[in-house]
Amino acid sequence: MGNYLLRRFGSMLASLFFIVTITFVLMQLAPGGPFASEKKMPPEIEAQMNAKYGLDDPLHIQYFDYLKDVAQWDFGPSLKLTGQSVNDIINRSFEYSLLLGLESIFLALAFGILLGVIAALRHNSGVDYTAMVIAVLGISVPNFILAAVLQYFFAMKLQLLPVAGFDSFAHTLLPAIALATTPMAFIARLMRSSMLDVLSSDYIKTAKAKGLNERVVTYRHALRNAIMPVVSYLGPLVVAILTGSFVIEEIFNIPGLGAEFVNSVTNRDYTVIMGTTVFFSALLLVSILLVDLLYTLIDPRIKFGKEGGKS
Amino acid sequence: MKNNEDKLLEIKDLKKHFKVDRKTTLKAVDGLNFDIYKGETFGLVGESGCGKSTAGRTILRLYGATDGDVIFDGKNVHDKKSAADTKELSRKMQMIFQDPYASLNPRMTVKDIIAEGIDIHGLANNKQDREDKVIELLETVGLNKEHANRYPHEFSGGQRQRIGIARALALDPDFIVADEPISALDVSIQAQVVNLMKRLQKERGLTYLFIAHDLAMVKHISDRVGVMYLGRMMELASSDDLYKNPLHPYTRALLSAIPKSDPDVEKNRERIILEGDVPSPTNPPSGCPFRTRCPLAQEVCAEVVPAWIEAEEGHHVACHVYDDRYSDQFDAAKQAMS
Amino acid sequence: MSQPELNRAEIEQTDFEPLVRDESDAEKISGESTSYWKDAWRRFKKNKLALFGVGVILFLAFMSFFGGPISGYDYYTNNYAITNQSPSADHWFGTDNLGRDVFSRTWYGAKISLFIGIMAALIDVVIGVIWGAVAGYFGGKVDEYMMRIADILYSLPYLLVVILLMVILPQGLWTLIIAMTFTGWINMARIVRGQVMQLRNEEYVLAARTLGANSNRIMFRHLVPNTLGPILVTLTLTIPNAIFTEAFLSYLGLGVQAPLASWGTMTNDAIGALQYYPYQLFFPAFFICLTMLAFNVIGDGMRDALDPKSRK
Amino acid sequence: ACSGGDSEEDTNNNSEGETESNQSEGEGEGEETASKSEQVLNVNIKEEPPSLHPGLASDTTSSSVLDQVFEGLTRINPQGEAEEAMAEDIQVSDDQKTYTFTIREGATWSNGDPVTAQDFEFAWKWVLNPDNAETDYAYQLYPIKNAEAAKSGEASLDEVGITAKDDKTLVVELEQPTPYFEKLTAFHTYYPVNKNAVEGNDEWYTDAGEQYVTNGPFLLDSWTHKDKIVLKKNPDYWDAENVSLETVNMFMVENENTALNMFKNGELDWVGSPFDSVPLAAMDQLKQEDKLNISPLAGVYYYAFNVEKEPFNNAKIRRAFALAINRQAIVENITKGGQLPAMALVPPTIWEENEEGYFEDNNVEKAKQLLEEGLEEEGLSELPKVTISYNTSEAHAAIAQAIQDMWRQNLGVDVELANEEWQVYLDTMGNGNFQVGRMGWLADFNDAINFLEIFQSKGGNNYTNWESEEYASLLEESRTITDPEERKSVLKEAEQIFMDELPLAPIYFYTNVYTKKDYVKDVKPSAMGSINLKYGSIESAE
Amino acid sequence: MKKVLEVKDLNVFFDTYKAEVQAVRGVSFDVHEKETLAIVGESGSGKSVTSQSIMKLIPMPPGKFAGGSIKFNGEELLDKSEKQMEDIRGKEISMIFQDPMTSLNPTMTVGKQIAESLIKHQNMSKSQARKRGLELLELVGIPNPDARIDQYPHEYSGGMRQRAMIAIALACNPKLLIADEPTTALDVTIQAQILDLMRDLQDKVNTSIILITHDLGVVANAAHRVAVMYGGKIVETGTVDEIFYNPTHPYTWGLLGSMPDLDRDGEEELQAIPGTPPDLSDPPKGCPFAARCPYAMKVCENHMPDYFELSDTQKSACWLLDERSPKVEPPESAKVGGSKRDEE
Ligand SMILES: Nc1ncnc2c1ncn2[C@@H]1O[C@H](COP(=O)(O)OP(=O)(O)OP(=O)(O)O)[C@@H](O)[C@H]1O
Ligand SMILES: Nc1ncnc2c1ncn2[C@@H]1O[C@H](COP(=O)(O)OP(=O)(O)OP(=O)(O)O)[C@@H](O)[C@H]1O
Ligand SMILES: [Mg+2]
Ligand SMILES: [Mg+2]
Repeated sequence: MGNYLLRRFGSMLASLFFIVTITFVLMQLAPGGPFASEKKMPPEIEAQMNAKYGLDDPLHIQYFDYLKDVAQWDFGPSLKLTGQSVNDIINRSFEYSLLLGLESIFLALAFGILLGVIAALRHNSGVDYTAMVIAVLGISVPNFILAAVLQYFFAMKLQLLPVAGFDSFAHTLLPAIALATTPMAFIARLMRSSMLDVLSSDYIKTAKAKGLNERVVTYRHALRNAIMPVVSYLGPLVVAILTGSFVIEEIFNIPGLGAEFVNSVTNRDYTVIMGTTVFFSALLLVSILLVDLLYTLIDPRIKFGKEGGKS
Repeated sequence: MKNNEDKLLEIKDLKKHFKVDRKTTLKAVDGLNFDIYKGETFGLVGESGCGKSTAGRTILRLYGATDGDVIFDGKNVHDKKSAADTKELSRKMQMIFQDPYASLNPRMTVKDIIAEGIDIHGLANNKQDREDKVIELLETVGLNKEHANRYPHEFSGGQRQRIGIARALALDPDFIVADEPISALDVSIQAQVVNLMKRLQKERGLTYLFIAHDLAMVKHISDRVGVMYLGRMMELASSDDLYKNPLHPYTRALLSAIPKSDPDVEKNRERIILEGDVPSPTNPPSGCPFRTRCPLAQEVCAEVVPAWIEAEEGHHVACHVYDDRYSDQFDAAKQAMS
Repeated sequence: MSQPELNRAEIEQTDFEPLVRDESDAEKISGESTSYWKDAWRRFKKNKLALFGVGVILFLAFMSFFGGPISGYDYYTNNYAITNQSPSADHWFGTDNLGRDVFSRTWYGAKISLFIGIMAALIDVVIGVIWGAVAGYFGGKVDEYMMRIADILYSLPYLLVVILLMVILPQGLWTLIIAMTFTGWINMARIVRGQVMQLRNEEYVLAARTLGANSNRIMFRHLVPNTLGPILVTLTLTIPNAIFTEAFLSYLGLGVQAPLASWGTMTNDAIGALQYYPYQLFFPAFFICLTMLAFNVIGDGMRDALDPKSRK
Repeated sequence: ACSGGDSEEDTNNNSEGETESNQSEGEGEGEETASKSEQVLNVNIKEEPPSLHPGLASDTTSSSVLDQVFEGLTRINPQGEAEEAMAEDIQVSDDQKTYTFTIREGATWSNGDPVTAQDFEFAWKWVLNPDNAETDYAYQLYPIKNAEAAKSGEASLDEVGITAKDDKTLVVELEQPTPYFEKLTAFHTYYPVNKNAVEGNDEWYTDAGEQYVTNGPFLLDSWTHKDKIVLKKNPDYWDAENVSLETVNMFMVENENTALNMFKNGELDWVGSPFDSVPLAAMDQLKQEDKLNISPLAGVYYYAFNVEKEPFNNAKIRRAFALAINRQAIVENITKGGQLPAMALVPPTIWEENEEGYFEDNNVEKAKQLLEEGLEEEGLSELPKVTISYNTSEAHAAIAQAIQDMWRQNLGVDVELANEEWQVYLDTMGNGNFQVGRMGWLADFNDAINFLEIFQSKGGNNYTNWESEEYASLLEESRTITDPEERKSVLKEAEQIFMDELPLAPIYFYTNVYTKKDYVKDVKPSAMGSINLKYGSIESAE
Repeated sequence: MKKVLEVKDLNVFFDTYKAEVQAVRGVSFDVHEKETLAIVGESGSGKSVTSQSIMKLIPMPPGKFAGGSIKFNGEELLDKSEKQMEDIRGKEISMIFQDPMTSLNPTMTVGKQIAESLIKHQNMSKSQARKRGLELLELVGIPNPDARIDQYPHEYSGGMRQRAMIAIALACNPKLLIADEPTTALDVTIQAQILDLMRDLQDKVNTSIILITHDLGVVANAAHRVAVMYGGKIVETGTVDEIFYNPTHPYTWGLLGSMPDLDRDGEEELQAIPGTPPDLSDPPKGCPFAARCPYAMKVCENHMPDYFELSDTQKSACWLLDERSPKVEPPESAKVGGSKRDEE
């Protein structure tokens, strides 16, 4: 297992290296720059700014300098927000994104699984169809619409929850719901179909034959086996929720990292683009690894480092 | 009965080990030696998990051998070969699978299933030819052309197994590995399939490696039978010989456990009870693999791997009891047994 | 027994003559001969909900061609006298901020959204299935590399990628589709890979290998067709994604060009007007949901119809 | 320092308490809060200010904070005039090239230091120092003698015309007479920084705290990045008695709809210019409720023609296209913010008479005729394909679609639209890969030259590629004239040339559009798009 | 002897896309105390459905009871609610499922799976249940139960899994044990062990057993009585001796005839039954076996024969037993052991 982790770690580093490299190339190729604006700067000033951030160095020097910094987890200063370092920006924003993300993932998992399980237990009944309609709506209505609608109804019309901000638990509710709905719907669909498979499997009959009641059968026997596809989805989901939150962050005015990620591209704030990309990639790779570890916790048949393998 | 010139297949010290993880290897097949003659049926029996399927698959090159040779018609199957040679070989050696439900792709028509080999090897000149060949094959296995456009799920288990046989026959092979072709079928259908296999063998001069654990059926169909235990061959003899005069203690236990479809016989049957647990192939016992459960086991069994002895003509066994060097050590045990 | 108690005596003597039978009769398979697809279709037809879904899609497709003309309005002429009007007899879905007929715009937009949704979904399927199948089938190093490539692509800042595509490639439908599929296939690939890894040890795959089938044949004739169920579910989820990605790309300048609108861009544009002219948001959003609902019930129906377990 | 720390904490606690009570109050009373008991103003500055260093800031968000916490030699009063602020007295030499400022007695920094002439010298020269990058707005200082040369490294900083004669006297020499120089000194690039406190600390401006030393009517009390800035009244400000607001909460709400919702819920007192903008969709309703405030802004929104691309190489065709736009319809139905149809380049905030303009809006007959003539001149039988480029935004898109439709209906031309992501668009425009493209210009300082000089030569901010020797020489001439009237007439002449050639079609003059709570008094955005909270107050309920 | 189970005229249908599958059509049988009833028959003849109906484990939908009655200790099971059934399942009636490989939950240790029903039905504490679990594992012959109890099913061999299943089924000393092809996947030595084990338990706790199999050897070894199913019906039933030595139904003949005999020479053909079983979604009007029956008469195609009672214990549903039909002798191949010996 140690070996396996080591190998995975190596491949993570390699992936990160490629991500940094490709992103670097992309940034160089993309038109515009951090200092472009509607009002053009006098050329001498622009030259000084480029010099300050090393943007006038030959590309390979910029690249290697950058690699060196990234290797030390130092992403340099933001080009747009003067005097703020990318590490600062990530550190202060991620807290919000993480909180929002965790709450959303929790909601998505809790309700998605619940909905999926109920739909599967009552296969082809009214409950199943209702669950499907909810899921389909959740999938079809993108989170930015949902966010606007939720904000309008709960904060404006009913005055139940705050419009925006992230100061208390009440503040987190609407954004978390808006963010969670689509994954929740997807999880519900996944859960429903895998639950249907599991419920028709023999060991569920065995469990019933022991005289266990439906609830016990479902939660003790079926759930754990049916949850695998949801777990697989969890890795990318974590990142999708964290990066995909920028619209939500904007609408609910949450100073999170998702918005930084997107805005940095619009601003061509090179160091922030790179910093957030590396950060999110690392997050993705780690969460994929964690998911793989989670597999082994859930299903004892899955072992580390066992390649399915060419036989 | 058969002489050496008729050897179709020579299996020499064949080994197949699976790497389970970095430290453990599972010795599924661990040194098999036997020949199969042209036109015969070689039965392979043994406990579940003893490596029968693995042996069959390794012979067919579905698994790469860890060690040893499989010589088919003078050519070494496991040697590196050109794509064309590989293809040619796969044409000559075919397989019938254990599970008639799992071995047919549920989303292909019977025609396409049977014709797949024909397509791969370009055996048909045109569409019509392909069609004709499929129909001929269907008729050979007792189905008819109406069946060609149907899907596997519309067939009964026996019929499916026959489709699997037709698929194998499409390539006009010399040698077929039948891996438990009847285990999943009920008795009346088992008979259908076995009869068909025997008929085809007569008509086409096929050679079979017949893997099963229904010993009665194995006896019925095989000319010679090999008994495997934990990746090794324990005993090999003509089927009549083996059933009448089993030498290896494991073979004896096995044969004594066969239930007879006769209540009177069953009421009075005595069977040899094997004590102890089946050892794991990842950690096989030293010496003779069967010694942990063998009623005759002596010290030597743990120390020396039994040699492959021809105890009687054409009757080989891997047991120290029949080894002149050690046989005296077993007298007491044999006494106790009888 | 359950049959009406029958009087044995009533049966005539002649009935006890042996039957003369055609030998081949015994091999007859009961039930009519249907091909896999015909059978699937028949089962699909029994699924009322799925049929309804097909009806909805056909209706939407029809309207995407004829809905615009029916309204009698084009999608581009501005009329400042009637901006932001609520639905009325003249303008069934109301008008937008430039006084254009929303009904007509909805249907002109339908074509693009439906086309893009289906197209992107199909391309995602093709790439995702091939990628996933190859990774899953070969496993080991190949899998490791292919999945890491997917991870890397997934990690790149998408916005930046799109901007670059926009600069490098000519403005047009294909650029749009490339941009949409850049990462769209990755989920599909993940799912297909998982399935293929399970299926590759099936006996029919081994059977094909004994016949000398090469990897291509095994992957695409044997494995992929048996992954159809999960592919379908994922596929139906890809469609709304594509519809909204298109809106996002249009926003960046890659998608449809104004004054033509797609459902995605219409929803996008109307989001700010939610509190003032909610119908401008409602109609496109409603049709997106309707489309999704339809595709989902169709997907469910197809999955049930194609599922070997539900056959008998 | 110890007690300072304590009091800081106290004020922090206070501020939280206050905002909370505000909110509950707002909610309790519903939307129509006519008054509020505390002098607390809640505004939205939309985003994290990129830089709260007066020398580095180059954007309106930063300046809307800086303008409250710093103070220059002058300050623009509600009437739009520059009045003495840090300077007590200003003497201008006869050639209008030397200004002598006397720093106000009693002007202090927030750390208690007196504000000195050296602080100004230090701050300005710091900006002009070529070693200090990111000083995008250094060019604001270029009227000063040798400033541009120094920034380019061609002159030493000592040669720059900024001299602190003594602690209280600052002498500034200019390159040329600059009639608007006094107003310029109110601009944030001209703010002083506390030399003693700042020198050697590169990070002094990155956070609120003791090291952030200011001299304005308000203090930077706290700065929660990306979230909120809190300003507190500066008790030591020289004019503190005229500052009514005790606290200003500056929220960073990026989404306009959210901001408006917060406004409606009483969490914000102000939505719109100059901090952020009022959502287009909400304009009608606000107008109906008579809640929309509009004030002029010195800026013009225009469609640049690329005079090097067919068919816009022809002045008549350009004119035809410019005439075929119904500007009134656009400002009434699309922008809705009381913008003025623009038929001139220089906004009426600078030249009042430009409200009339140089041609008639929506003159379709004339346009058709001109188009025909133009085509004939070019020997074209048919107009080549015309594409309008614009960068992605709801308003730009709507205007582009309207103009497209107008050109289609009025001129019968088929126009395509191409929208692009902002930076890509800048690139496209910069490279001249467009036919017609939208652009805008907001004044750096309230003078006509700021608009006219853009087009003095190709390149820079002149995307049209248009050039005219005559025009350029008129502008050069104007720079030497000290008499305002004379200067204006020369500039007018230049504008006339420009409007004859029409390398761009002006669409409208910008306005400040905002909505505010009725209890917010005496806060008004200036024509330069800045705002001065020094004069603001909350009408108290009691 | 006391009747533990009485099944009367049981009908179980399934709704499928194609049509209604009449999987079980009027099945009646009894099981007495301490008795082993073997159900044999073609694949798909309804053996598993019948047995799962007794536990009311048929998934509904698509399955449904279309009439009949199942009385357990005199109580009607079909009227019982799901809640009431929970008290019967595992405690009074338990079941060993057809496929040992898939019938254990792969994500739960074997010990926990055994303990579950003990905790539920015997009100045992966790530690008590574990102790009893160890005993049970020991009892079913799993060596070193201390280590094995905490392992997952995939760490067990096929035979061990099968035995673990049996341990679960026997945990609460059920009155009735249903074993659905408990030994199909196993080789003969393990099969023999398991059959012995079941017999032992029967002796110890008076369990009745329903043993479903298509291995007639197993039937001969373990059963007291046999029911032969075909096409959703029981076509013949009798004591083991009656079925083996005096079979009357042509299908039974066919079954017995298809078995290869160790004592006979391998050269001769096995006696197969040609054809395929009937389609239960459109069951034949008459005898389900008629289409494959070499002795079929016109009446067979049109009328389902009623049972002819041949003895107290043997019943057979075949028109050949009607006096009007031609006399037919069972074929040579269907003669088993004793009778064959007699002839020799
Ligand atoms: N691909 C594989 N990887 C690892 N181990 C394997 C693999 N295939 C088979 N084995 C192991 O090899 C051993 C022999 O398996 P094999 O399938 O050959 O047994 P068998 O004799 O055919 O048994 P059965 O009668 O149950 O079919 C078993 O322990 C099995 O778990
Ligand atoms: N859930 C179901 N849905 C539809 N049909 C079913 C279902 N379960 C069983 N059947 C049908 O009922 C019939 C009887 O099946 P059953 O499983 O009882 O057969 P069996 O006698 O146990 O066969 P085998 O020996 O193969 O186990 C079959 O035709 C089967 O297809
Ligand atoms: Mg095997
Ligand atoms: Mg069964």
